[in-house]
This record gives sequence, structure tokens and C-alpha cells, in this order.
Amino acid sequence: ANDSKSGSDGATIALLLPETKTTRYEAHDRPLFEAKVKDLCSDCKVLYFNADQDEKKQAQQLTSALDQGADVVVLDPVNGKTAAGMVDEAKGQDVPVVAYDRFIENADYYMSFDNETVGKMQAQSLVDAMGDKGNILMLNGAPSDPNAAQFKKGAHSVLDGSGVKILAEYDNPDWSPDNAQQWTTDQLNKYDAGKVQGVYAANDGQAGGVVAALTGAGVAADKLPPIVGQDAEIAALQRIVAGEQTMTIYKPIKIEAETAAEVAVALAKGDDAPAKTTTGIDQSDFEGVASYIFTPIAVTADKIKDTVIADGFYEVSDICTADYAKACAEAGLS
Amino acid sequence: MTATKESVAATDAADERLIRAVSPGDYLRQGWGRIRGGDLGMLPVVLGLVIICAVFYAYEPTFLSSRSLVSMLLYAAPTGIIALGIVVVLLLGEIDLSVGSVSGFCAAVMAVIVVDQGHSLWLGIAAALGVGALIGTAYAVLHVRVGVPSFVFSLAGLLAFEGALLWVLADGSINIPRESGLAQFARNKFLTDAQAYALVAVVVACYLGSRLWTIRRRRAAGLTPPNLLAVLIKAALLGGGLGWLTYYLGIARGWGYLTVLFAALVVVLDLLLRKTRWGRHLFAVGGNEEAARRAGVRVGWTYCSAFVLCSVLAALGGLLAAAQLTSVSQDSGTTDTNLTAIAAAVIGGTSLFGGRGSAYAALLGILVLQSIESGLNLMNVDSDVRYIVTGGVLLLAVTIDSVARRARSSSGRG
Amino acid sequence: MTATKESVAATDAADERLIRAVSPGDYLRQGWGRIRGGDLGMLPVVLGLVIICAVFYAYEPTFLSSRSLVSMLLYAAPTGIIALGIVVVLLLGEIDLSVGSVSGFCAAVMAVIVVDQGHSLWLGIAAALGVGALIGTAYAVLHVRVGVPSFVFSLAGLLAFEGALLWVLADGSINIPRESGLAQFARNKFLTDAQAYALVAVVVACYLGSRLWTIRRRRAAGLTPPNLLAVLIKAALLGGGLGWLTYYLGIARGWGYLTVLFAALVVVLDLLLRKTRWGRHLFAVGGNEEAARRAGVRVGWTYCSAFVLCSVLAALGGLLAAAQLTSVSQDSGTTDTNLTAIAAAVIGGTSLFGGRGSAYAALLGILVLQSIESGLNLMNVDSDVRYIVTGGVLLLAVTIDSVARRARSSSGRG
Amino acid sequence: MTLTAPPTPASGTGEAVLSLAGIHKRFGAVQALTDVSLTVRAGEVVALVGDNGAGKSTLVKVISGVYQPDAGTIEFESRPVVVGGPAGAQELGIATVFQDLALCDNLDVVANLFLGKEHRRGPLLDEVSMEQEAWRLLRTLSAKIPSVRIPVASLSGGQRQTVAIARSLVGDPRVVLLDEPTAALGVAQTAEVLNLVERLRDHGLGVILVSHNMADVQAVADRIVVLRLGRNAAEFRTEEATTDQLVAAITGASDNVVAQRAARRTEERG
Amino acid sequence: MTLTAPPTPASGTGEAVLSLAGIHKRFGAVQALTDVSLTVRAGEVVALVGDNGAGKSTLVKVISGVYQPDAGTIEFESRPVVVGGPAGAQELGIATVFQDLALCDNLDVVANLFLGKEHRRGPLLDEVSMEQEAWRLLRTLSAKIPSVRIPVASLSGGQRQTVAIARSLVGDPRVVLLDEPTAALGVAQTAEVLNLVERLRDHGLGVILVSHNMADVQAVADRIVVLRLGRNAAEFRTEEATTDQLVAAITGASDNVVAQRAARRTEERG
Ligand SMILES: Nc1ncnc2c1ncn2[C@@H]1O[C@H](COP(=O)(O)OP(=O)(O)OP(=O)(O)O)[C@@H](O)[C@H]1O
Ligand SMILES: Nc1ncnc2c1ncn2[C@@H]1O[C@H](COP(=O)(O)OP(=O)(O)OP(=O)(O)O)[C@@H](O)[C@H]1O
Ligand SMILES: O[C@@H]1[C@@H](O)[C@H](O)OC[C@H]1O
Ligand SMILES: [Mg+2]
Ligand SMILES: [Mg+2]
Repeated sequence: ANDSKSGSDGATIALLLPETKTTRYEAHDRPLFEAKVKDLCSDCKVLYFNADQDEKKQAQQLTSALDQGADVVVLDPVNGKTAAGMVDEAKGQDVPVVAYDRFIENADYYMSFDNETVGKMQAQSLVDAMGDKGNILMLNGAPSDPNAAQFKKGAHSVLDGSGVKILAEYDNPDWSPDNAQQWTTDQLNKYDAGKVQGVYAANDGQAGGVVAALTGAGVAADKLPPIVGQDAEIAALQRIVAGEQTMTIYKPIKIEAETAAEVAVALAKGDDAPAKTTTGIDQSDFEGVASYIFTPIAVTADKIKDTVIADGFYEVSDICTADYAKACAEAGLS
Repeated sequence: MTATKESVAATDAADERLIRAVSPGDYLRQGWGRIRGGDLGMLPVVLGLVIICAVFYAYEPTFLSSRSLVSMLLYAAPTGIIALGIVVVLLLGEIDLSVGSVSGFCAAVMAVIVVDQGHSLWLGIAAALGVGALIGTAYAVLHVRVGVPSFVFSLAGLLAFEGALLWVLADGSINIPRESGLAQFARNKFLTDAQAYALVAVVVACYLGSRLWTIRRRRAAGLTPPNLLAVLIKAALLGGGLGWLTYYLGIARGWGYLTVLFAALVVVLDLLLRKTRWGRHLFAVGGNEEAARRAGVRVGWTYCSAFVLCSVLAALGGLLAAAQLTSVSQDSGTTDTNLTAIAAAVIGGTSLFGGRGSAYAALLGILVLQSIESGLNLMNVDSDVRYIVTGGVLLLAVTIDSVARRARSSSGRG
Repeated sequence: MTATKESVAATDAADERLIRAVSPGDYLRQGWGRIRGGDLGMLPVVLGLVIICAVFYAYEPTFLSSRSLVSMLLYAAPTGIIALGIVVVLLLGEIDLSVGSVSGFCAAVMAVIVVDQGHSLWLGIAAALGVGALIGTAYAVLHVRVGVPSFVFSLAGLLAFEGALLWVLADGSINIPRESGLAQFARNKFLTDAQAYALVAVVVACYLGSRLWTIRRRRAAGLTPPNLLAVLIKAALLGGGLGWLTYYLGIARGWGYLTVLFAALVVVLDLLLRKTRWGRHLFAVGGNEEAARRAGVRVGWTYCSAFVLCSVLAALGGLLAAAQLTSVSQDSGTTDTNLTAIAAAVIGGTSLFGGRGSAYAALLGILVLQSIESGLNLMNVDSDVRYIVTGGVLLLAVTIDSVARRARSSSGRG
Repeated sequence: MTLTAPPTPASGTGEAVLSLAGIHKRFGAVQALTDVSLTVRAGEVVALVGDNGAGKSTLVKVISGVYQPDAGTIEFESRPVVVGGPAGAQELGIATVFQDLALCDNLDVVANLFLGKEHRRGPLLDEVSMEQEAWRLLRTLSAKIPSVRIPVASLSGGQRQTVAIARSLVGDPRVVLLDEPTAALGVAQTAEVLNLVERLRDHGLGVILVSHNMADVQAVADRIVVLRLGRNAAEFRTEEATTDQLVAAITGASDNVVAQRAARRTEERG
Repeated sequence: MTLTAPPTPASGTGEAVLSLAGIHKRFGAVQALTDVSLTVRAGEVVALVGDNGAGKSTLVKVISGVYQPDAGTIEFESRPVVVGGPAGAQELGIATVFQDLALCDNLDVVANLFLGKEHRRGPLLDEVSMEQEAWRLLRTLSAKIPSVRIPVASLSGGQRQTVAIARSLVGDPRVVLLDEPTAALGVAQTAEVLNLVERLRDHGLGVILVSHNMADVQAVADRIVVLRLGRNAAEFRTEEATTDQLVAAITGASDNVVAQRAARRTEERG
């Protein structure tokens, strides 16, 4: 593993991503990262792994990467808190670890959108859209997903001090949209749709379930209360265009993936990580780890064009399918 | 000894060891004896369901509101339909672990064809069900020709079709327009009051008609006919129950088309299982495959039909779940759908070893699971408590059945 | 007709319909006949494993490097240990769906006691295993006294202990210090070369000794003894194989303590199953519970021992998995652990219907699953492809076995 | 089958309906059948006797398509046939009562009787006509079954056997194989089955009867074929064979335990 | 059990080892046993006969603890006992051969023979001594079993029955219940079992023998108890009863199919 540190030839970079249920990892992170690596170092090899949301599987994948001679590991841990053991294993073989997207305390480098910030931004959008009053339902992520706790914490830090009241709160196993729909429906049977003036959904999948529940309970599509999510899924952007969802959090993955590639290639070549990357991010310190922190972006209907479209994250045609053509035109997307 | 009897007994009631019921009092006494002996069919599970409902109701009265019942019945339907397929496969002593993935994959196929590629809804539905049928056929070939155990090939299917779902949905989730016929059917279509009461009347008439016809034929054949009074009482109870339910659901939105579809599938499958040669052969193969084969039953076809039916029902359930949610995502069908569908069948009293079960098992089982879920949703508890209580309530619901069965076996049956 | 025989045949070889093997040639011929007839025991699954390994090796030679084998064997162990428990329960025709949750919950109990509350490691381990034993006992009571089907109570357990895990870990995940004895055992302890070769020698000596002793006793009792030559050849193969493996693993880190523990548990469980009264009764109850009861077997205790053993092994597997990962989290044991453990047992040839299986089934099954997983990790493909290929390879590995079994049953056995 | 039409007596005069030659069957290390031959003519009752494990049931299963022979030929009505499976045997007109009965324990008596040959009205089962016919069949056999609507699992041994025998009468067979049909039957039911065998013969069917009861065999069989350790050991015309000869052929020794027992008892009583 | 010591002839002279009174047993809508009584003395063979479904096996299962009676008392060696289960019956010294044999199909012959009474050396099973003893037991019964190391599933009907009978001899019973033990046996094996029953009697055991074979019953029984439709119908001392009387008591009519058949045959033969 240590032999190729000196030269650029044949360096091996391992990329470990956590799951497949969210589109971003395989549709964006991986290809963007690989393309950038290829760009920077034509004979570098990228080993790719996806842990399917299973910590144990990820530990095996790390071992496997090391067995195959990885020179640097870019690790998006299933569980940032328990990933320290993995970092240790890599360090034991003198392989540096870049914590990608989720924080690991003993990693060499870290880069991410801060999860608590995401939660705060979601909650703030919701509070603003509701005029700081009214009742909301709150759907958090899976209780077995540590990131969910961070989103939840961030969101609560805003909501608890605001004028909105949480009617009911739910930790959704597996982030499942079906569960979100059923839970919301049950709440509507209890509280009456008119009493619900807003919904915090931790991600877009759940937001979709919430919309389905509300419209299913007879709320007209144009009378839906403010609903927030995250991930900037196409389905969510379509809802935003159609006025069914208020906002989503867009994490400009391109910048994240390319920064990671740049840092990884530098480390693989035995160089130090840059103080300022070519993507324009300064190295800073986050809880004692050299870090590159990106700003998540709240996307509302009017911002779609300048964000996801401008970044090339999606084409207008991806979002404005036949069913949404009219809404797109009204929102000025074409 | 040929004891002189007051009247000539029917052929099937001639044996003197038989404890016969003649007067209504006898029937009551016999019924009570059966209850004491534990021969209760689905009663204990129904009792479990009633207790669950009562507890949740005590805690939160909206649990049994018309609105809440209407939505519970709607949400129970898609997984209930999948559970129907599972019942068929379990009757053979086989299992299908892949129904969840298959349901998600088929729904995704439909969504891609209809939403992404803009083909007609019918083509999408046909394609999805067709894919389901193909999957079932492949399973049948693996089982019948190659002899792979169903646990293994359906586990392989579970993985493979989850992969296929990810592959089909490479661009992420797909929204199904709320105005599309399928979404309307699953979410917004309800029977009018007139339609609903008419349907109830038809159901009761069919029941009564078929029972009266049976009485006539059995009497003509010299066999004990069902007791007329009992038949009339049952018909009245059926009519009253359904009528009241229709009234109560009608306070809210009434019978959803989706609910009616599920109910109709349950009734049809029940008839198929109990009243047709196919159903008979299913039970026979599940009870003793070798005996069925020696009796000339085409065992291979029986397996084939079961696997195909199960996969097609899984596909249908998947379509309806997607329609209900108005979207398909990488998560569709994967989370717990398998376990929920299998659990529903088993909780309703279907044996994992084959040869025992019924279509109503799927109905009852899914109602138990759905009411636990909805009840806990209304209680707003932390997820740790939620898990523990779900486990506990589930156990409770089934324990009643087990205790009853125990009584039955200690009195020498089954 | 009392045909004159050249020599007096042993008691068990006297029947003239028996096709006897005397010369080495006869043995070979008999072996070949058996292969043709499909009576191959575990050979087909081994063959499946070899094919999987060959294919992955062709694609990526590091797959079979010493390093890679050492880590595969380490990672296979915890789930393999859980699968051993599953084998025991499946032998009775029962199932335990909750082993994953139980493993996670018990590991969390240990972590809380040791890490959060600072008690000694031994206390933590004892508590975790004790909790496992309690859970098993509760299951046994539900099954034996109340008569709840194991599918149902273990499903309830699956949910309840997942809740309990969340509850115990209220503050989120717990890291186990990497220097703690348990983590060291699971991650950093390896046999020295001398120890390893000595162990191999002991194993071979035990095998040979017991076979020679059997030959002696059977000869003395007038029964056909095992063929001496065959025994010697087998012992040589065993010694050679283990010796070579020790050498090959020794190029990297060698035999991990964890791997040796798993192997030892497999051997011990195999002996318990085949050579003790308890094992005999397990098979009897799994084959025909009523017959076993009538023969005076204490059926209740048999169930009880099996459920307790299964839960304790699940707890042990959970502890070791946590030690290997140096952490316990809300996710521990929940993802796929159940399915993997059950699948390992079934792939290795254990029947879901009871009465057929072996400890080696768990070993073989987990090796198949582990090598598929590790192999695909090396292939750098997207998850959709990975899922599909995993399903396909799994099917392939088992299909070989099924085809062989088919040959067996068409030649009239099983 | 309704055996009420006036019989056409035809004791063994017909041509061979079924004939087997050179049948071999091996199970693992046990050679169960070695070069076995057997012929049944229309209107003939052939008894197949032999010691336990002689291979009688294996031979019956070969004929009824449950096992495929390793070698040998089967001719049905002088045409060579391959009996691919039990369904194939039934299509040829071979009805079998298996020694292990082969009933579906979870189904009731009616369902078992008509399994694979259900009466239907349109797409639905005609339970009434099946139940009526079931009672008729069971009465022919003097069965003492309290109800035909209970699972066969809860029947007594003899009741189960009666059901299996009654089942072979559903449909319209050419050859009937009875593997120890009276083993569990009461005295009256045994007599009915022997009557039945005679009626079947009188209707021109070929019957193969496996039994350990020499008295029954001698009472109804036209020819007796003896298997020993999987081989043809002897064949007798019934009138020609004494019980002692039969027993000697079965056990392979004239000085056997049966003879000894008989001798001892005569001694004691005499 | 090794029945080689010189016997102490004691035909039925002992006191009652087992006696039942007022036994009732109901299954669902079927009253299987109504007020049944039965007594067996040490050194006595009591035959229990009756039509199919008369309740014989149910009575046997009540005695051996498989079923709990709805009413009635059981006395063992003059002490009232509650037979809680099969294990309890075995502890009392009641060994049973069930009509359905109750073997574990997946286990081999040796394992079935010694199930629940395995020989051990230390903690491990002593396979060699069990196998040796198995061959000895099977030889006593003239069994024709090629190998004791094959699963009983692959044995013939008679071989399976022999295994079940042999099993009842393992251990040291006081009373042996044999439910149609010779139904599937060959002539030689049947003779051996009858010999065995006599040896058991001569050693002072109580034996209850259920059988449909009147010749066998009359050959070995001291007393014959007849059940009909779940009730005590008659009881005879063997010497006092003719076959015709027995058959009449079993079928409940002196003009029965057995008598008719006998009459017809005598007529035909001349
Ligand atoms: N499926 C099988 N697998 C292995 N051996 C078998 C199988 N079936 C039969 N055998 C063996 O073949 C031999 C003949 O068995 P078969 O059942 O034909 O005997 P049978 O003549 O019917 O005896 P019985 O009078 O006891 O019914 C027996 O030794 C038996 O062990
Ligand atoms: N478990 C059971 N459930 C329901 N009915 C039963 C059960 N066991 C026996 N019976 C009924 O009880 C009656 C007596 O059965 P039993 O087995 O005792 O008869 P038997 O005298 O042994 O007959 P056979 O000579 O045919 O063996 C039968 O009518 C049978 O249908
Ligand atoms: O974006 C989030 C991701 O951070 C979380 O871990 O899983 C669910 C996704 O929606
Ligand atoms: Mg036979
Ligand atoms: Mg009986």
C-alpha cells in the first residue's frame, strides 16, 4: 500500500459511499468524483464501494479496499460516530482517510455540508413560510440513522424557539415514504387537515408521502400548507414548481465531489492537501480536523434556475416533463 | 343391533356415534362445545383484533372514527393484496421472500413506461403485471424443473429485483400524476351510498341464494341440509354487519374503490380455494405432495400457478401502493413489505408448512397489522416504545389464537 | 436357499441384496455410483463455492490472496456463529427471525455495562449472554406452554428487541475501546505459526484416533469396520489441507482467534448434534415430533434447549460483531443479519421443515455468502449490478446442489 | 365405477393386459428388484406374495409410475409403454391402492376420494354429488366412518385404508393394483374387499393383489407369484398350491418358523 | 429386554397389572369411547378386537398417555394413576407398539430403536453397542432388513412394523400394548411375533393385543374383549368362543358378510 506514495503512477483511491436509497450517491457523487480524479491523474485507479446502509458491510469494504492496496480512502460513513474504528484500521496501514459528507472524529480530512445547518435551514424556511405561527407535523429520519439525529437537532434548535407548535413528531424507520404517508394520514384523522399549517419532512421522499397524504385527505393541491424537505430530488423539484412543496435543500454535490477528488489525488501522490482548492474552498478547522465546509442551498421555486439548473445538476427537461410543463412555464422555467 | 330410530336419518347422519344437533338448542349447545373445545376457526384472531381496537380506542377515540377507518382500509389494501399471493404460496408449503422487491420493481416498470415514456396507462399496467407473471414463471421453472428450494430462489429474487429497481430508477423517484386514472382509482374513487348499499344487497343475496340452493340439493340427495334458521340468521348478520359498516364508513368518504377491489379479491380467492378443482389441488399438494402426485394431480402446474399468481398479485399490490403514494422510489416495496405480507398471512392462521390457510387469513392479518400501526401512529410515542409495543401487541393478538388452538389439540383434534 | 459364502460376513453385511464393497476398486466404484446417483452430501455446495471463488479469482486475483482470505474468514465468523444457532432451531422445523435484533441488543447491553458504566468486561459479556439465554427461555415458554408459532413470536421479538436496542442506546452509538480485550480478541489476535501447526496436528490426531478406536470396537462387535485405508487417506487429506491452509494464511496474519473460535464452535456443535443424546433428540423431534414424544423424548426441553442455544449464540455473535466493528449503534444487527444467518443455514443444506441439516451447513453457507460479498466488493460496480449479480450467484451456488439432489431423488432416495 | 351390471364371468381367460419383464430396481446399496417378470390377464386375479422387503411394493410402484425401473420392459395391452408417472399410469387405466395409502391428511374423506377426478358443475366443484357418491362407495365396502367431512388424519387405520380402496374404484380402471389392501381392515370389511376383488375379476379387470394372508390369497387369486429377496422365486396356480408350499416358497425353507409353530401347537393341543 | 431366562409359566394367574373403568373419550362430534372397561393381569394376553373405528386404538392411546380420557379411571398395579403423557406411561412400565408405528422417518433403524433409551459411553452415544443389540433384536423377529443404517423412511411396510415391535422390547416393560402388530408382517415374521407374545406372557408380563386376525387372536389370547362402536360389546375366554361367535359380536349381527361369504364359498366348492 505504501509503495506508490512517491509517484503518481498507479495510485489507488478508494471511495466508500453509504447507501443506495438516495439517488445522489450513485447518480452524482460517484461519477463526479471519478471524472475529476481521471482529470487530475489519468492513471489513478478508483475503487468504489457502497455499503447499502450497513455498518458492518462498510467495515468489510474498507478492509477489502486496503487489501487491494488503496493509497487513500475517501469515506462517507454509514455512521460517522462509529467509523473511528475504520479510520484507525486505515491509519494502521499508513493510509490517510478523508471523511466525506459525514463527520468522523479521527479522520485526516473532512468535507461536508453541515447536517445541523441543513436542519436549521429547513426549519427556518418553514417558519418563515408560515409567518412564525401555526401548527406543524414533524417527520424525522430513521432512528437508526445517526444523521437523522443531527437534522433533527438542527431543526429543533430553530423550531423550539419559534412561534410554531409541533402537533406530533415521528421518527420514520428507514425514511420510508409509505410510512410518512400513513403516519400523516393518521394525524389528519386525529387533528383535522385545517389544523395543520405546515409540515417539516426531513427529506424529499417523506415530503412526497406527506403531499400524497394531504391530497388524499381532500386538501386541494393549491391549498397545501408549507412543506419542506431536502436532497433536491427531481420529484421534489417538480412539486416545488407545481407549488406543492415549499423548499428543498440542495447540496451542490459537484463541488463536494470534486473537492474530494482533488484532496484525494493530492494525498495519493504523497502531497499535502491544498489550503485552498481549485474549486475555491478554504481549508478550515472543524472540531480539530482539517476541513472543507460547503454551504447547503435552500431551493424554492424561484431559485431552481440559478441553482440546480445553473450547476448542471439537472436539465430543465428532467424537471419539466409533460405533466409539469404548465407549472414550469408559470414558474419561468423552460 | 339396529336400533329403531324415530325418523330415517340422512345418509351422513346415520352413525350412532355422531352427536347430532336437531333443535336450535342443540345447535347452541354444539356451538358452545366447540368454543370450549377450541374449534373456533378465525374467531380468536378476530377477538385479538377487537381487543387491539378497543385498547387503542380507549386511548384515542379518533382511532375508530369513520375517517380513520376509511383510511385504514385504504392503506391496508395494497399489502393485503400481496399477502393474498403469499397465502397461496404458503398453502403449498413454499415461501416467496421477494414479493416486496417484485412489487417495487413492477411499479417502477409501470412508472417508467407511463410517466417517463408517455405510453398509455393500460400498457403500463399490462407490462407490470406481465413482468410479474414472467417472474412467477421463472420461479416455477426453478422450483419444478430444477428443484431449487423456494426460500433460496426467492431470496435471490429479493436481491436481484431490488437491483433491478435501482437500475430502472437510475434517475431517482418518479411522480405519478395525481390525475392519472390509477392514482384516482387508488385515492379518490369511492362508492356512492346507493352503489354501496346495492353492493351489500347483492352480496347478501348471493350468499343466501347459494345456501338455499345447497339446502335444496342436499335434501334431494338425502344428505343433511344446512339448518335453514342458521342460514337465515347468518344472512341477516352479514347484511346487518355490512349495512352498518357501509353506513358508518359513509359518514366519511365511504368504501374506496381500492378497498372494494381488495375485498373482492379476497372473496374471489376464497371461492377459488374452496370451491374449485385448482384450490382443492393446492391444498392437496400442500398437505401431501407425494399423495397428490399419486392421485394424478399435475403437481408441477399447481406450483406454477401458485408462483405466478403470487408474483402477479405482488405486482398488482406494488402498482396500487405506488398509485396510493403517487410516486415510485428506490425505496418502493423494499422496506418490510415482504415481512409484513408474510406476517399478515401467518397471523391470520396460515401455516408455514402448507395445507392450512385461507384467503381471509390475509385479510384478518393485514387488519391486525394495520390497526397496530395506525393506533401507534395516533399515540405519538418514541420509536423505541413503538417497536416494543408493536412486538408486544402482535404477540398478544396471536397468543389468543394459540391458546385456543391448544385447547383444541388437548381435546384431541388437529 | 442358504448360499455358501466364502467367508462369514459381518452381521451388518449379511443380507444378500446388499451391494458390498471389499477391494479398493469396489470403494471407488461405489463412490462413483454415489456421485452418479447424486448422493453427495455437501459436495455440490462445496463445488458451488469453488466455482464462485474461481470466477472472482479470474476477475481479480487479489480475491484469493492470503490477506484477503484472512479477512474474509474473520468477517464470516460473527454471522456464522449466529447461523449455527439458526441451524439448531431449523432442525426442529422452527425459525428465529429475531437473531439480528437479539445480537444487536445484547451487544448494546454489553457496551452500556462495560463502556458507559465502567464495569468489567467479563461482567458485560456474562450479562449479554445471560440476556440471550433469558430471551431464549421466554421464546421456549411461548412455544412449549402457550403454543405460539415460532415465526410469530420471533417476529414480535425482532420488533421488540429493535426497540430495546434503541432504548438502551438512547444516547446514540457507543464506541468500544480498541484496546479492550474483546476488540483485541476479535481484531488483533492471531495464532502463531507454531500454535497453528500444533493445533492442526491435534485435530488430525483426534480424528485418526477416534476412527481407529471405532474400527477396533466394531471389529470386536462383529460389525463391518470402516475401511482402514480410507480412514488413513482421509486423515492425510485432512492434515494436508489444514496444513496447507495454515501455511497460506500464515503468509498474511494467519488464523485469527475469532476464526478459530468459530471453527471450534462448528466442530463442537457437529459433535453435539451427531454424537450425543441431545442431538439425536433434536433430529427426532424435528423429524416427527409426535413419534419422539411417544418414544418418551422430553420434547419441551428439546425445544427449550434449542431456543436458548440459538439466542445465546446470537448474543455471542452480536458481541463479536460489535468487537470487530469496535462499536455498537442503532443499526447493530438490524440490517440483514437475520436473513443472512438464515440464508447461510439454508444454503448449506439445512431444511426449513426440520430434521435435516448440520453444523457444517452454517459454515459452508456463510462462506458462500461471504465470498459473494467480498468478491463483488472487488468488482467496483454500481449497486444495482451488485444486487443483481449477488442474487444470480447465490442462485447458481444452490442450483448445483438442487440438480444433484434431483438426480438423487430420481434414483429413488430422499 | 359402478359394479352393478350383470357380470360376464371371464376367469383369467382374457389376454395379457399388463406384462413386465426383466425389471431391475436399485436403491443406493440395496438391489430391491432383480430381473422380475409378471403378467396379468384380463379377468384374472394375480396374487403377489413374499416376505417383508421382498420387493412387492417396489414392483407395484414401478407399475404405477411412482418409480422408474433401472432396466426392464412394461407392456400394456401388448404395447410396450413407458409409465412416466402416476398420472400416466392412471391414463392407461391402472388404479392403485398403495401400502402407505398416500392420502392427504389435511383433506376430508370426500376430497381424498375424488382427488384428481373431482365432479364439477361448471367451474365449481359439485360437493353434493361427490358426497352422495362417497357414501355409496363406502357402503359397498361396509365402512364404519361416522362422517365424510372430517380430515382423514382423524380416521382410524382401517377407515383410512377403506378410503384408499374406495378411491381406486372412482373412474374406470383396466387393471387394479392392491398393495396389502386388507392389512388394517376388520373382518367384515376384509370380506367385502374380497367380494369386491371377485366382482372386479368378473367384470374382466386384471387385478394384482399383494397380501401376507395366505387364506385370503388362496380364496380369491387365480395365480400366485412369489418374490423372494427381489427375485421371482416361484409361481403357482392357486388350485395346485398348498399353504405349506406357499410358505416354503416365501421363506425359502420348508423348515420355517411357521411350520415349527404349527407343529408345536398341534402337539400342545393334540 | 432379553427373554432368554427360563420362563415361569403363569398364564393369567397373576393379579391385575392394569385396569381401566368407565373410560369416555370424545373427538369433536364423534363419541369414540363410551364407558369402556378393561383389565389385564400379569402373565395374561388380552386380545382387544372390534370393527374398524370401534375405538381400539383410541383406548390403546389412552392407556399409553397419548390421549387424556374425558372421564374414567386407570389403575396400575392396583394404584389409581394419571398417565400424564407417553413418558409417564413408559415410566410406569407400559410399552406400546402404535398402529401408525410412530417412527422418525429421518432417523435410521438404530436411532429409532433406541430413541429415548440410547446407550451411552460417557457423554457420547455408544453406536457400536446399539447397533449390535439392534441386530440381535431384529434377528429374534426374523426381520429381513438389509441395513440398520438407512433411514426408516426407505424401509418396506413390514420392515417398519418390525422396527416398531423391536422397539417395545428395549427397556423393561411390565405391560406391552400391541396395536395390530402383525398387520404388515410376512408369514414368518407373524409367527415370530406370536411366539414373542407367548414368551412375554410366560415371563409374567401383561399383554394387550389388538388384531383383526381371529386365528392369531385365538392362538395366543387368554381372554378376548370385543369393542363395538366405542362400547364394551362382549368378553370371552378364548377356549369358550368360536370364530363365528366372535365375528357376530364384532359386527353386531350373526348374519354378516363374513358368514355369507363363508357360506357362499362352501357352497361353490361343494
Ligand atoms: N425408497 C427406498 N430407498 C431405499 N430403499 C428402499 C426404498 N424403497 C424400498 N427400499 C428397499 O427395498 C426393499 C424392498 O422393499 P418393498 O417395500 O418393495 O418390500 P415389500 O415386499 O413391499 O415388503 P412388505 O411386505 O414389508 O411391504 C426393502 O429392503 C427396502 O428397504
Ligand atoms: N384424533 C381424532 N380426531 C377425531 N376423531 C378421531 C380421532 N381419533 C380417532 N377418531 C375417531 O374415533 C373413532 C375410533 O377410532 P380408533 O382409531 O380408535 O378405531 P380402531 O378401533 O383402532 O379402528 P381400526 O381397526 O380401523 O384401527 C373413529 O371413528 C375415528 O374417526
Ligand atoms: O440526504 C439524506 C442523507 O443525508 C441521510 O443520511 O439519508 C437520507 C437522505 O435523504
Ligand atoms: Mg410392501
Ligand atoms: Mg386402530
